[in-house]
Amino acid sequence: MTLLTVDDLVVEHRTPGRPLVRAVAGASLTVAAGEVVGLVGESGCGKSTLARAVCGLNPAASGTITFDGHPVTPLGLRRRNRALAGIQMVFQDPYASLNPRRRVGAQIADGLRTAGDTVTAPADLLERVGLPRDFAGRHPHEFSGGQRQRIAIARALAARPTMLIGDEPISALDASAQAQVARLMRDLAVESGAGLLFISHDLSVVRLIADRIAVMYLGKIVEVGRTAEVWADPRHPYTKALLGAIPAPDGAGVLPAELSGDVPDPADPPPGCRFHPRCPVAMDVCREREPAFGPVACWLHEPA
Amino acid sequence: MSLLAISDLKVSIGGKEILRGVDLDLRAGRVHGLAGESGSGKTMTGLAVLGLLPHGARTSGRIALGERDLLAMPAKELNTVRGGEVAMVFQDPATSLHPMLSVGRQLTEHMRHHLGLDKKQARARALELLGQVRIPGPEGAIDRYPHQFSGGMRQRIAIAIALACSPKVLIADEPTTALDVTVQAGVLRLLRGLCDDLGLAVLLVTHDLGVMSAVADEVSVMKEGLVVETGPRGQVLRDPTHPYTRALLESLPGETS
Amino acid sequence: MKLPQAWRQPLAIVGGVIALAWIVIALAAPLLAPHDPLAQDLPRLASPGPGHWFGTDQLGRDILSRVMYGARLSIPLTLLLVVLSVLIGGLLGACAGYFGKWVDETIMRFADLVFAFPTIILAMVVAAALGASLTNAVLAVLVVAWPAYARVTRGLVLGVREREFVVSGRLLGFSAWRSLRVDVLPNVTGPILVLATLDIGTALLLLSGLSFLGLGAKPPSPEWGAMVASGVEVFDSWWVATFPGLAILTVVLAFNFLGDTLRDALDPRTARAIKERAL
Amino acid sequence: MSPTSSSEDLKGDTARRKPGRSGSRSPLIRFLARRVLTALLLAVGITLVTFVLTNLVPGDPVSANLGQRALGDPAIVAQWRAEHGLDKPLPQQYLMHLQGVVQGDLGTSQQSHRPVMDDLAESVPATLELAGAAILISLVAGVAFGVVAALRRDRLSDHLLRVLSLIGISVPTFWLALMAFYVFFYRLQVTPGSGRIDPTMSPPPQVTGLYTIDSALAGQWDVFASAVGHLITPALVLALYTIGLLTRFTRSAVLEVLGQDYVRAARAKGLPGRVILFRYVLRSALVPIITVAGLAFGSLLSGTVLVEAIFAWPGVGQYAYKSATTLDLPAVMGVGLVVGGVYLVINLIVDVLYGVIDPRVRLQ
Repeated sequence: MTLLTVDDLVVEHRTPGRPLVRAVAGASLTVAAGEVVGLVGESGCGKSTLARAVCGLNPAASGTITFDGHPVTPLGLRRRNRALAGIQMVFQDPYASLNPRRRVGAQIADGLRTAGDTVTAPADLLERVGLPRDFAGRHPHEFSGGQRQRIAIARALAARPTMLIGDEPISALDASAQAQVARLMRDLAVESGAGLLFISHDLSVVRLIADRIAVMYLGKIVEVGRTAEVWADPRHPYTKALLGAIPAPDGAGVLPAELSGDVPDPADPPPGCRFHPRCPVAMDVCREREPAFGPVACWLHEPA
Repeated sequence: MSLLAISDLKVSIGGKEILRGVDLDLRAGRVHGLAGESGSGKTMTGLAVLGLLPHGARTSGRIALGERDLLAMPAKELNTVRGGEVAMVFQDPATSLHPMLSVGRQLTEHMRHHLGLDKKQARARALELLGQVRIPGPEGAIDRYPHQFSGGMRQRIAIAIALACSPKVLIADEPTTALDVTVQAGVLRLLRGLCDDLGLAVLLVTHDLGVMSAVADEVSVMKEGLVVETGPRGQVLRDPTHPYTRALLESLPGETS
Repeated sequence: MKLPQAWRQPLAIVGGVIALAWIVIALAAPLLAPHDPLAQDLPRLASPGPGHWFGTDQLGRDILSRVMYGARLSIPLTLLLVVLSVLIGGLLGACAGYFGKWVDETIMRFADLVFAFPTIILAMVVAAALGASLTNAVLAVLVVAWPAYARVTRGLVLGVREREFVVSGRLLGFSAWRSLRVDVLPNVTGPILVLATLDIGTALLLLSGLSFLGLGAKPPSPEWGAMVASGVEVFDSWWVATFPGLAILTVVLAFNFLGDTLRDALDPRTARAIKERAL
Repeated sequence: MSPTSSSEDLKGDTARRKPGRSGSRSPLIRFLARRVLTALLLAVGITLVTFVLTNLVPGDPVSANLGQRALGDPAIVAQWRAEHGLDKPLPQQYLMHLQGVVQGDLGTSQQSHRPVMDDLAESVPATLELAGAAILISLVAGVAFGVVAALRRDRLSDHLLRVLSLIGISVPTFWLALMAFYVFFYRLQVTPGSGRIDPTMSPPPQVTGLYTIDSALAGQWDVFASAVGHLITPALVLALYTIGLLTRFTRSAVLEVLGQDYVRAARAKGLPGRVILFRYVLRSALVPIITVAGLAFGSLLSGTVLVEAIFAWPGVGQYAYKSATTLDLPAVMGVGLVVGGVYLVINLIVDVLYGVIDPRVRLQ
């Protein structure tokens, strides 16, 4: 069952005195209940903006976001629409994700209150994320980055979300903690039957936990597919480049493939396919027309 | 031939032992990788070589550059080694270049100081260096400011600055951590190429074992201020002897998991 | 913030002791003062000596007693002034920062305008228009003092508002007020209290400055600024102006010692934000 | 909560700027144009505030200006009000005032019965000379002390400078002025008395209105010496607060820059300490220092009111004081406009200096 539908979403950033930036320039994506979707791409590609838009933190300039049959409306000053409380997010910076002045237990209890849960204790949730129960009485500064991120996950989970979003939740952690925390998020989400949209720039971790992968480049989703398929047979040239650039820790001494050029200015994207200036197989059509189709937005894979 | 030999290096800051006896040996034309998690002391090792440790750090041991011990060297002499014979590239090119000075200025001033070049010669050498690190259009780039370049280009500029006085040893502290993977690949290739072409001895500090595997010839793994394992890349990454190295490799989301 | 450690700094101790001493003097002035501060029964313009250690003024009043009684006026009024500025400025700044948009525009443009005038000139106009009295001087200083707090609070709130725990609270269904109360305000109070401590000195300088200009306390009240002003007329009797001035100096210094040490205990970025905006 | 871009996207916005495109169409001019426009808007706001302040607060200029007997006579009062335009509705009064301002007419002072413009033309240069000298002294001394304190962090000289600078910001200016006058003029007689020059001399031919500069231009060196002699004590008294302020601030700004990556990178290049300090550290620290110096100029202007009173310096401070205490509305509004204008000019200078120092501002 499709839980979250993002349809042709456009999100724009306005900064006075600067050109308008289309951070998300027409992206479509679905997440089903119990499904884990990995959204990958490099910095500045708009993946975080898309995640924030799904939570109502960035308004859509056009396009729609639907959650469980309800349109996602921007979160203003009013209390958040109850129907949207099923979407919860885990953020990137473990040092900013908890209120330094409140005890951990009280912060987890916020989530329980959202779910109307009067039975579960905050300590139960700490246990579920693999932390000792007595952490509930402590303040955030007593914990390491990995522990804080687990607590942040517990807080989000306490609200019984049906859609969990992780916005680069592991990128600030040590390598050894990254895979653990990512797996924990996946397990907890799937266990509770929720969907998980996991945003990361680290493909090797996403590969570990995602059922499907969406690859984003300069505001567009360029390829979507089953994780194993995308990994084994990437079809978009950008996906190929991205996968080829990951150095494997195999001790073989193979230098990763280089992708020429830089990501263009999102305020002034190139005409035609956004990837064509860096694409090793660009054709004439790529310079003129944007490939507005999926699951692989590339003229080489134009649907019949 | 060993260019830089670190032996029994100990560093403590405020009574806390950061390094507890580190031994490393850098050779010309080889990339020596230094791996470990945050807090293991790998960055401190790199900083210690150039005497850039934080205020109040106490050191003991020996860092031999040829016959000379960098730790025992008077400040003035050490200053001629810094940027001259031993150069450094830092983690984040967004913060390690001065935002208000032009690229040309940052490229030339230490050349003029160390090599005694005049303005014109230094500029010519700077243009050559920018070409060497493959900055497109060096003539235009030299008068621009760091914020006008992308992250990858900035790191290339930082590398050019490090190479300016033809150092023998290059210390690269997480040089690609702040970069995107597709950009990282280019910088790694550049580093490897420079090492081979110029016969540099490179100390590559990184937490990323993938990066390590791609460019390092030898690998040392650090844990809590000690080197726990050193060996050729293939051996350390494929057949580690120390349990900590094994644990590090196993925690990665690789084929085996 | 590591307050306990900050309090152990020598400067903080010196500042704390002086401030405490003045508070004791203010409270116990009737017991401590050797003379009635208003009584004109001593020789006029007597230089400091036994019986009148700080000398007497041109009306034959004991300056030591007047300086002591002056603490009863200046210190509570200054504290009240700072508390009011913190409340008014802090609340307006917090609203501007949290609610943004037109609320922010209105409040901050207004603050900008107040900032465009040198404080004492604006305070002078206000005090003159309201009529010279100590209460009106307090009101006048209040008019010029609140924008500093509004700016600092707004800046701090803006910084905290985007922090991830605040956003995640809102995603959990916190109302704007609950979010402001639970997540935002507790995380900005530390720096604001430090600013307030630093500002006690500035407020006292302004307040006594207005009295010095004749726009505050009326004679015969023993206000320090007014006492310095009366010393101008007889400035060869140096003691008339010197001692009340020293009183102002020591009180201001005490709170600046305290505030400066406390600020060092904050993280550098917050500390700078405070410093820049608190002028 | 208003929408904001995530840090990731902001980075993309600035970092991926295409080379070359930012150099087109002289950004500095556009930057200045924007600043001037904002300044003009603020200027209108300032006239409005002075006007509202002087009109809406209780306190009647009529009673402040007419004698007790005249007040009893309604005809005289009405005539006086009509004469000064006070019988018109407030918005109209404001528009009249604004129209006058644009034409350079600030009305007639009710005290001196001269055009406010003429009064100001005499007093403004005097204050600018005093405040300008003070800010120069403060900048030189404050920055130097601050740098020394930062470089000798936690050593004796640092602690000493800290205590001294805190004393500097704690001394009541009016009291210090009085003490300086008493000690140096009255007791020791090492400084000249009040005023801008010796009463026996006549002012130099007016060019800038600043006696020091005008006398130097005219080659009247005796007048120059007298002007400098008269200037030095009040300027130092006025500067003490700002010196303390700038010392504290420079110290923390320099310490912050010293911790930056690019300073460490500069040290790794083996540059001499002097080059690192002046080229790498001070350049960055200067940006916040200039901000504070600009703000400090405002507090200097406040201080002039008090210092001018003691040293009988015929400046705006004295004029403001006289007109405020007598509720001389046109004069008060004139003063408000002038100080507001000075504030705007200072802001503009600060902004331009940002652009000069920091290419990121210039090339934005």
